[in-house]
Amino acid sequence: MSVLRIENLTRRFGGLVALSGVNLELRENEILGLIGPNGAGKTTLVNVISGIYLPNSGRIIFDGKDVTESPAHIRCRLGIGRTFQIIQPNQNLNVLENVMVGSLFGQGAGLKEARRKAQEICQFLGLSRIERDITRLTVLEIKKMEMAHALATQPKVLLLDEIMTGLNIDEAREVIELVRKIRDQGMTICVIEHMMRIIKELTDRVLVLDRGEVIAEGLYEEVSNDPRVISAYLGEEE
Amino acid sequence: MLVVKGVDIYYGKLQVLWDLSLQVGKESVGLFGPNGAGKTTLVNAIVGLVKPANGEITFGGRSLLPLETHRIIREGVAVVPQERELFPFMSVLGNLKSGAAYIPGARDKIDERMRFIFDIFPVLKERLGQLAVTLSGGEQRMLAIARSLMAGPKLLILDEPSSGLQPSLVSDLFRRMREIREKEGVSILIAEQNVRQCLRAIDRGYVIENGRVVIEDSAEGLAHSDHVRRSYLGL
Amino acid sequence: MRNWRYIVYIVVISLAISFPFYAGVHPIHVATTILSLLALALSWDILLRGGQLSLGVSAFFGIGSYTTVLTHLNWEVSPLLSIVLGGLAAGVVALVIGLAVLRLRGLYFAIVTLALTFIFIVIVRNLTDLTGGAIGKLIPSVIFGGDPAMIYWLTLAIAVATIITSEIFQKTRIHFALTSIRNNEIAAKSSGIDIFKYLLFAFVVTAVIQGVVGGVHAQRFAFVSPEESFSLTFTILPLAMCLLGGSFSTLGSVIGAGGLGVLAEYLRLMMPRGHLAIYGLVMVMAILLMPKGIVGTIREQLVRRKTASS
Amino acid sequence: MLAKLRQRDYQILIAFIIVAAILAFWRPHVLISGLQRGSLYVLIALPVGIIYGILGILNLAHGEFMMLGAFFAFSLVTLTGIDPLIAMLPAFPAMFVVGIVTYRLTIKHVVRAPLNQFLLTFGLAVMLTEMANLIWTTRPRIVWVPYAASSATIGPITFGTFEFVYVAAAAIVLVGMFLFLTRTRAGLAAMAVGQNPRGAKLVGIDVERTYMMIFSACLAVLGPIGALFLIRHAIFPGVGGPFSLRAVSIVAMAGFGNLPGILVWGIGLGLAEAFVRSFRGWGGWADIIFFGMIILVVFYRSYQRRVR
Amino acid sequence: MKKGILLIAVALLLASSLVAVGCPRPVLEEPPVEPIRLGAVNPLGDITGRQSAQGMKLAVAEINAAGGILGRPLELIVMDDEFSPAVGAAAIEKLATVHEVDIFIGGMASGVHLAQIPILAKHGRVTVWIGAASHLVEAAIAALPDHDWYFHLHPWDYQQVEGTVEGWAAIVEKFPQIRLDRMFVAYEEGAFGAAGFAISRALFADVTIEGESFTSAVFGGGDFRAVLRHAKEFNPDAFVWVGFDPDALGMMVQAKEIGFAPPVFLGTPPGWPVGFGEIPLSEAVWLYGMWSPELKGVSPEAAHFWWAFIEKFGEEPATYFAPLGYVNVKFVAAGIERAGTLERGPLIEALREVRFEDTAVGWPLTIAPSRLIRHQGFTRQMILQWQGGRQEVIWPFEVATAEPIFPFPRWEDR
Repeated sequence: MSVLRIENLTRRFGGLVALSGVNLELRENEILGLIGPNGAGKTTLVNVISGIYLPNSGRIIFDGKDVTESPAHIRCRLGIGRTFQIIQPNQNLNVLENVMVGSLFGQGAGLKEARRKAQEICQFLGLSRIERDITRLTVLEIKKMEMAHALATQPKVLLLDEIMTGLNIDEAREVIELVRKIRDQGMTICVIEHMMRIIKELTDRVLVLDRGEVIAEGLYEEVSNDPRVISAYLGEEE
Repeated sequence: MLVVKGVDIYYGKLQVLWDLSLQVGKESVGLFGPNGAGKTTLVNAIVGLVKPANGEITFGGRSLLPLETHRIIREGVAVVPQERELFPFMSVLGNLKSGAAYIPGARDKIDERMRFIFDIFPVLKERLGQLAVTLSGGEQRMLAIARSLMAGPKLLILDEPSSGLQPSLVSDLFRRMREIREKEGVSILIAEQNVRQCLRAIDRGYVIENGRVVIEDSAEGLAHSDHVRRSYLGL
Repeated sequence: MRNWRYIVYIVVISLAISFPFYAGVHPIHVATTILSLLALALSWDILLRGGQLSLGVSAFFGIGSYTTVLTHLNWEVSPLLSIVLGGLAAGVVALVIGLAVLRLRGLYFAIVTLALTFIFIVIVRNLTDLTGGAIGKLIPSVIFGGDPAMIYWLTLAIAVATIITSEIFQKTRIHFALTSIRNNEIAAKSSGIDIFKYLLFAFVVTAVIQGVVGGVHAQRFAFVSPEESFSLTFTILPLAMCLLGGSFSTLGSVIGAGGLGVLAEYLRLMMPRGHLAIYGLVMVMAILLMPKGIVGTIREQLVRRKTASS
Repeated sequence: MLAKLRQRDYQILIAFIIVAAILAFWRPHVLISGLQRGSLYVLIALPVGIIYGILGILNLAHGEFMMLGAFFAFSLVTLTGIDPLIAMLPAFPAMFVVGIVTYRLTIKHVVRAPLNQFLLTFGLAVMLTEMANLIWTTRPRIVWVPYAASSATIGPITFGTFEFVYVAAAAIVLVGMFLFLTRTRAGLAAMAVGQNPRGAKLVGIDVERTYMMIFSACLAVLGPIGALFLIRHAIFPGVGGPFSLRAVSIVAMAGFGNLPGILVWGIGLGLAEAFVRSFRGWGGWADIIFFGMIILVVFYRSYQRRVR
Repeated sequence: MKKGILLIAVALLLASSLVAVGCPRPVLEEPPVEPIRLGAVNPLGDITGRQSAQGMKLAVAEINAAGGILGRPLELIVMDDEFSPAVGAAAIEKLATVHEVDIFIGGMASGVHLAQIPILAKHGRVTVWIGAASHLVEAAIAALPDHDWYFHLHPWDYQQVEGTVEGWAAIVEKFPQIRLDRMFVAYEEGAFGAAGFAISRALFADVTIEGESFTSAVFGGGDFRAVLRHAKEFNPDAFVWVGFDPDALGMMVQAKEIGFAPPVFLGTPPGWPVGFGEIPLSEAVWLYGMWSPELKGVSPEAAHFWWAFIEKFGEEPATYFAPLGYVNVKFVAAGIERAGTLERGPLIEALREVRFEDTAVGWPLTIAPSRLIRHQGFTRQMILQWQGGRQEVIWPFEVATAEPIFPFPRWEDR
């Protein structure tokens, strides 16, 4: 059963083809790893799925509905949640309020309800000191807050864009555990990473992008032995 | 050459470097540590973007603390920051020239330096007229290193040179650093998370954690250190 | 401790309401002007909270003024109703042009809203039959027969309504929407915020306020002319008041308007000629010494003290 | 980007030449006065564009500084009896000093703080105007030189020739700035600072000093421009205000940071205004052309950006 | 940062000392006994308002030196209106309630005055106004239930034009070579120009009038070439421009450029740039005015004012508002003297009867009804011509100081 299906998606920026004919299927309650070298189009794909960019051609079917032309905020409300690679938390709000924004607008909750939900989610992710000023957070806390914010929109599908970058091994482990925990709540997750190790540990299935095209798909073990992937990812053998 | 001695640095109330000391002679030195350990802060302190509360930083016997950043650079310290800090709408040539144009000793030797750089990074020669913003991530990193080499520095500091690069490029990059060290005789300080790859390029290294030096050892020693393995190599 | 706050509110409000009973007529006049500038400053700030810097306050002010005067003259609408109509007209115009200009950002938005002001001036000046052209139009009688206390209360009501609007904007979901938009639009979109809807809403609401203030101004002085009604003063003065007091807060504009208004009055008294130079100097100094405005600076100090003690 | 001609600019240039050719036959005086007036706009807008491109400051007091330059030239002319054209020479260093002082006291503290510079430069504008008012009063001042009203006749049309000085000056300033930015070390530094101040520090550029020099140089240019302005216009404290507004509008229209764009749109607006005015009875609508064009161009730009 | 603050502080000091030097002492003269208070509102940042206030000060000083009126000294309180209706209105309120002035005087811009009228009406104190010429102001005053307390000395805009119609008729009759059948009016696009054009068009009944607006140099305009070209094509007997002082130079220079020299070249700015008479292009340019410095040759009162003003302030009166301000106070003083009291009824009655054969502006002054209001002072303006750098009076012939130069000399002959 697929929650999100992408058919033949193409997106160009001027002359540059960032995505060309990408097909992708997210199955219910799985963790999909989306990997690829720098400039492969991973973040562009996330942006097209979440509606920041409209595709030049192709279709995006979410939950049985065609959302190809829907604006970003509508997709969020339908249930596509995401995090950002470069997190720019709202400096004028504290941690809890930042998370509240998600439930306020993602699910249209009232202020009180949003606050309660945000508290719940923060607790779920182990985010304490929620009245804190944003500027004094650690990297891990910021990452958690970003995830909490996305979760607060109550998504069916969660797109995590390089959520591990900048974390040390122990912290990354903690986040990996959290992602698993989130999945156990019944969510479908797509993890974008370029660190193979994390993908290996975390995901059920892997999709490899290179120069805007899907070059491999399958279990980590299969994909990681695919010669196309190896040469794309690790460079041509010298 | 570069001596950092007992440096404390605060961001507001928060202390990020604690009594930190290290030295770089005529050698390549690695500076390792997880994210948030204080590597970038130390680099910024050396080039004068952050001022320490206590301690001393000297270069060739001269204190760098009273100098502004551009003065420090003119003293012969070149830095390749993590964000590269290129001039996006300037051509590759313009970027390279800017590396030498404001350094008293280097501005007359632009052609000579340029030849040296094309030797190490031949790809830049092909891209000479292109705007920096149109280069790929790896090419931009090379340009940033090349630009700092244009100054003919005595000390080259690289901050996280591998970040954002695909693995195949990273090993290539460190190979070139070795080459630069040998050809130029320049001292190098590399702040890096990626210990394993970097060890090839350095003679000696420091590991810092939470703003303190915890290990100082040769490259060989670091490669076999259990502590390093445990916390960074993920083994 | 919470109640203590409400006591302050009540005292301030009752002092403001009873102002005409203990103050002379001149202070009432000055206060009326300050209050209307306060409403403009606050309305400007409300839009700024969504990251949009408008230089078109004068445009909506002028539209409000003209609508008020023209409906009052041509259809004999009662003065109060005509002021309401002025606000509505400004709102409608904001709705229409907002659909287009709110696609712009930053300085482009600022420049276009400023350019629109001038376009309105040219149109009003050239549609002589309707607007009286460059000479303008006159109303035969002033609202409330020119009773300064009544005009003061009317203006006070508008200012208080603006303050309440501003507080509503600060305390409800709109606050979260606008701050998020100001912070990062892409992230805001992905949180489910309909950026355009919220910006348009803020734009229209603030335009209505500006239109109403313009309407009262026209009724208070009983005439409109392109130079007076669309004067850039009504953009720049509120802007300065808001920034000096501290942007992104209700209190900031209130303090800024009060402070700058009283200062202007005081300077005028001290040196009949040349006080405007000092006025400019004060603006420059304030920006250099208190870049976050009075409220912002005080708040920063408080935070610093709090973190120092903890 | 900065001072770089792109293909689209060439297309605009060709369109321009075609329009000019049509005007030359149909309404030659529109071409002449539009060109002259447009060049004045370009002259005043160019430094605004440079300051914005490099310091990130939109100087709302620009016209007021030109007023100051013009009053300086005026004082020199009336005190010493020299020709205003000669007064251009000392006006340059004088305004340079004004630039340095202004930068050190004020601008330095608001570089790249968008909201505050708005208010700061506006406060400066008020201050300059009112101080000039205290010193010289609001009475307009004029100087008279016979060549200000010189004219030429070609075929059926007679036209003023002095304002071609504006055209020449605009060309000189533009070419000079272009050469400065691309050929000199200081110019390269300015470009570097404009694109990435932090990066500029890291290659050994004294960013503070570059900011100061660029700001002061842009004000210094206003000295001679003020002197040229003085020859044809009466000056008074409020004379600069409208030009601040126009300059900022033109810079916005050109796209922030695009110097050739300032040339194109400055002259384009001059021509458009002259064109509307050339129809008897429609002069009152000329301003709508100016501001209407600004709105259209800004919309076109933002539309383009979105498509890309 | 510390250093920056210090620098700023120094700048502040310098600036404030500059301001202190630049601004006159507060216009208050300490009285020994209960004085008669006159409250004036003027735009002090502008030369017109400033010199008008100086003219008033001069008159007050002279009257007080002669022992005051009814044994009481005059006290003059001047407030700035900054050309802003809100500020101007508040100033009236302040003069009425805080300073408790007995009589209001002064004035300048019509826009400001429109905002002041309701407040003046509310207080109903005697008001003698020397500015605000717009017929809108007259309509606003006439609409009041009672306006007996209001005296307007400045001619209304339509009266000014009526005066010129009358004057031109007289000039054409006396100098048959001068013709005035076709007139081109270039007017600035704001209220001042638009009203001037509309009224001219209505009142010059026998003249073919064409008009076109331009943007005044005050508002960043100053390019008159298109208007002048259209005027030249029209080939008028008289070219009239209705604009502001800074437009004067541009008009002349740009007309010369295209060789446009109509038989009558006339400008109607409120004042002229410093040194305008000295440029050769000014020769034989006609102008309208309430007053001319040359009147000191024909009017003893104007001569007295001229020299007293220079002696007191060290500068020449540059605008007719200087003598008008002087007349303003003199007129009020004469009224009070005549009434022997400050009571409203008798004072209004007395002011109505005041009669000056000669005033500082060179005209006789009597009060008579205008089209809409009961108490109007001056009703005419003079027709003048720049000759040899001086503003010579051509009409009315009784105070004429020179014969007209006609036709307008060719540009090349200057």
